[in-house]
Amino acid sequence: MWDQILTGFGYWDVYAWISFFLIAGGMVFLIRSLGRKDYKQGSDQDEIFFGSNPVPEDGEDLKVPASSAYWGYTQALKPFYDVLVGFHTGIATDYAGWYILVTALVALLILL
Amino acid sequence: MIEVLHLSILVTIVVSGFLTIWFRNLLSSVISLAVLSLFISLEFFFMQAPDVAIAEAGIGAGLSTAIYIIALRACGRKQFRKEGER
Amino acid sequence: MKARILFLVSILVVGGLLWSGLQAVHPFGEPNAAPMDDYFIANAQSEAAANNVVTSIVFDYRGFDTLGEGAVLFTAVISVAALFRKRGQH
Amino acid sequence: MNPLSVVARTVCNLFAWFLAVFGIYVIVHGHLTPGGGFQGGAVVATFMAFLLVAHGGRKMQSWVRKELFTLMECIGLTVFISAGLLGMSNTFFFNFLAKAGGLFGSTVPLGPNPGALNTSGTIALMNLSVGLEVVGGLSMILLYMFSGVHPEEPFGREETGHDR
Amino acid sequence: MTGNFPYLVVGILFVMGFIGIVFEKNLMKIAIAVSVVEAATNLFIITLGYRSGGSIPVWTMAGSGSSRMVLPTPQALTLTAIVIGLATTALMLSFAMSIYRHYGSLDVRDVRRLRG
Amino acid sequence: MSWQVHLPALLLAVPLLGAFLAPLTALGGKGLRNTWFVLVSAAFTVIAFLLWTRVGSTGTAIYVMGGQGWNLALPSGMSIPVRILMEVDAFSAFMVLLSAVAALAGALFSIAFMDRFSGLEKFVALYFLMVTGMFGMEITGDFFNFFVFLEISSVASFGLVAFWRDRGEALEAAFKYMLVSTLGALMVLVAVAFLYSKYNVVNMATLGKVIEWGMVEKTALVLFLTALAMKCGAVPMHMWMPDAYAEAPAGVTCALIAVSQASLYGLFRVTYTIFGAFMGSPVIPWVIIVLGVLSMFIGVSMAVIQKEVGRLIAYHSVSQVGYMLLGFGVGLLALSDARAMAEYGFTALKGGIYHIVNYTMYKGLLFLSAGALYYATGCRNLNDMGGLGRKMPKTMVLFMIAAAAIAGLPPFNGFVSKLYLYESTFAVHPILAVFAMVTSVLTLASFVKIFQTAFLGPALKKFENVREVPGTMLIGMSVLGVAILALSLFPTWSVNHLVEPAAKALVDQASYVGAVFAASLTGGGL
Repeated sequence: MWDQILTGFGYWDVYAWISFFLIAGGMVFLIRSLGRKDYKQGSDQDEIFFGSNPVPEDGEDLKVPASSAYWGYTQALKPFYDVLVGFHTGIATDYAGWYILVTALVALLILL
Repeated sequence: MIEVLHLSILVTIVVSGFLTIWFRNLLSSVISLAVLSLFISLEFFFMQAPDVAIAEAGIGAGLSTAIYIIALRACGRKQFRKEGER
Repeated sequence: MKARILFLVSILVVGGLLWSGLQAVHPFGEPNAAPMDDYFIANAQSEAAANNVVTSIVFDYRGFDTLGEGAVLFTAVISVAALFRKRGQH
Repeated sequence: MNPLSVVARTVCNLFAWFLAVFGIYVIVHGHLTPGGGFQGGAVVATFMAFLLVAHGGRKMQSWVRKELFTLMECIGLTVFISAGLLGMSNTFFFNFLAKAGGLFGSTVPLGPNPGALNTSGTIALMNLSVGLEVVGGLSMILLYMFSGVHPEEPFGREETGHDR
Repeated sequence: MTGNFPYLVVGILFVMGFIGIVFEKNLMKIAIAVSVVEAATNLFIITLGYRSGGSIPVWTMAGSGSSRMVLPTPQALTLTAIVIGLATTALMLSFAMSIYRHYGSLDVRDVRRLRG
Repeated sequence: MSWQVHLPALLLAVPLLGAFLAPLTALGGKGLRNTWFVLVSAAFTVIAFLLWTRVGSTGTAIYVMGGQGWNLALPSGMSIPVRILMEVDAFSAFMVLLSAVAALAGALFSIAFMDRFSGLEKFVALYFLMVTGMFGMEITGDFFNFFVFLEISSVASFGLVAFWRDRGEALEAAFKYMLVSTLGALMVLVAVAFLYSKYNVVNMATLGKVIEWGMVEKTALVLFLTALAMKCGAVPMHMWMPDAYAEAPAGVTCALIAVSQASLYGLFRVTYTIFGAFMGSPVIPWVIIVLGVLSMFIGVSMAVIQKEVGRLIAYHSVSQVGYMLLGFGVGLLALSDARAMAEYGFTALKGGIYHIVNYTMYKGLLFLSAGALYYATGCRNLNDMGGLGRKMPKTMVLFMIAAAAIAGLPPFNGFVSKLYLYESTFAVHPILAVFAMVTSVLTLASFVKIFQTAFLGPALKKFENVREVPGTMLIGMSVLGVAILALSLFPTWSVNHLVEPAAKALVDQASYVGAVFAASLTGGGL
């Protein structure tokens, strides 16, 4: 009945999670139903507020481009990412070189 | 006597292999590769493997050299414009 | 530049690995006991009815490898043909 | 590639036909002498390369069609795998023709002997089919790579399906 | 007299091929270096199967009274490896030709639109 | 006995025959070609399923290629097998089933996806050859045969990666992939030759029986380990992977994932079954664990900053392969110690194997939905996308399922295997579990990024004409989507029937070896 998987330390139960999500969803709807009743779709209540400027026609001017996502994260880890991007040179011979390098390292580890 | 011949074939293999990597000119390099294949096929004859020797002589020295030369012909001249790229 | 020196060193290490492995295999011309190959030599004529032991291995004992080999060649041919196919050729 | 001079063309023709005959010999005698489908096929394909070099690609392409080689290749491989599948009463790739009488079904005496052509069961059949496949395949590689040297169309957007 | 000299040749060919693969800049030259490594592999396998004084493993040509043959399996394996090597070489050269059409160059330092 | 003993041979013969006849279907036009594509794909999936059920019911299946009888492994008077053996134990059968499902989904997806391109009969032939190579790697019991199938699958995948030859990037990716892959395959061949020279045998089971620990074996192990780890994309040998996965057509990438899983299979067949007895020293397990941790962390760090959909998802492949390497490495560490094996090793192994099935399903679905986006919009840069959720709701739902599964959100299946891995690796060293969790968080972050920029946001003018993708593509995606949902809702069933037999078979070296030698005692004949 209860599908449980024991891992030796804890257990996984998918139906507990599903019932949790159902209960949580019910609570969300409950809270939502306590909201204001005078909201109407299509009226100026759901107009986009664009810094009191006129809203552009095309969505292109509204959206946040993907390269702006996690800007702070990449900025904070800039030294790390500089090394990492520099490591992916894109030169075909380097790919083979890294392969041979790892072979040499593993060989040294095993033979010594 | 046969040992000397064997040794000289092995030395030729090493030398032609070295020249294959060493030459800057691609055509010389390809010809060296053909020589390498030819001598490897001779070495196969010495090791009593005529089956493999025929295959190496036909495929290594003959066909793949032809393929290399065809490929060199395609890349020798600047004959394609660069604007067509995406 | 540093990476290239690293690569050169690692190539030499891999060469050393291969060299040490080659030292550990049997000396040239004196293979270990070869039960499988002796079986092929002894039985190629009676089982596969072929005089050429190599061909009997290639097409009978390890015939499936040869099918794979033909498939590799076929794959390469089809790939080259796909690479140089004409426009709109179906 | 342009055709060579008349002298060179004649010499090439002469050698090419020797190569073809030798290749077919190697294929057919694969189970008796060193050689077999792959080696013989490679030699016959070298014959194709000779003709290609001597006469130039354009003339060559007017003589033979690539579809012919595709057909050769597919038929060779299909015969090969079918010869394997026919042995399925025992196992896949069982040599069901060996020592069964009939064509290719003779037995061979043990020890060194000159051998006979009608021995070795499916091996001879597979040699022929592999020879067919290798000739077709290698000639296709040569012809297609040759057609890639001077593509007839200027390079551009060759596929039209990348965006709508 | 030859001793282990064939093994030494195999080792040298391997190292030269690796050096060619890693340090050459021309795609065509890299393909040639891969061919050298392939040749070294084939030579290696055949070398493993040699029995000194052995005869050809073909009964038609073996000569009477010869019971010691060289090992036939490495020859069968090498036959497969040679054809596979030809297939990969042809494909690699075709890629190089097509890359030249697109990039106008065979230098690996130019052929690096995919990086990072 | 019944015809079912021939299943291992049929599994390889059917797609091969499909490939050999595929160029001839050009004569019959588009309908014949598509019918052939679907028919053969369905046929090998059915055969894979039958093989899996048979192995589950009757144990390890042996098939002697070309022998007098299918189980006559040892000819009279010989103590070693001389012919090529196919040996399918529970782990192989599990991998075969998985690869078949992924390949079927990719095939169904490709019909409509590739419809606008030329040369499709060649595409079909190459696809079947790749599938054959992957099946062959998974069920073969012979090292040289393994090399041949490795080459088939590699060469076919080079051709498929470069199939859009009008994109220079695709050719570049194919060349790079080909360079490292050919080198790795050659090293595998050298390793096979080393083992052959010492023992005069290339059969896996026999090698597992007779092998000793010496210089030759060490050399062979190093060459096998790095070549196969490279083929499945471990850092720092992973750079071909984002290139090739992102540039290949999406249906192909779905099957390419299964191909890299086949390499992973080979890696663990070698380390567990052949060299398993010598894993008392912790060097090799720790090498695998370190490779796994590096792959997880570097792969996901690179994924976060990518801008192309395909490349982003491909970097996630690197990190997900790292999870599997981690799980298998921990299992290998505990292999020679019965107590550690019971305590955490087997759990890690189960986690690794469960992650293989989860990964193949959801990563295939992710690549397919990225392909659907490309099909509908014609762009692959995330910066150009936006607001597609309203236009392509079904694709969005399928993408959501896959993204939630890969990020390990409960109640989806991705979390179960990760749970196994966290808890077992914690027992080895806590830092491993910490790395695994950080990777999981970053995975979630990058998929939120794709979801937000591609599907959410304001509707864009340039995408006004975008419509939902055709039905066959949706069917191909739904195959994987349904598989993910089933794995999520019935975790106990999947662990008991899919994962545990495979894990037991992988650990049990004696039964893999014994199957060859025991089967022949019962004599030949049918």
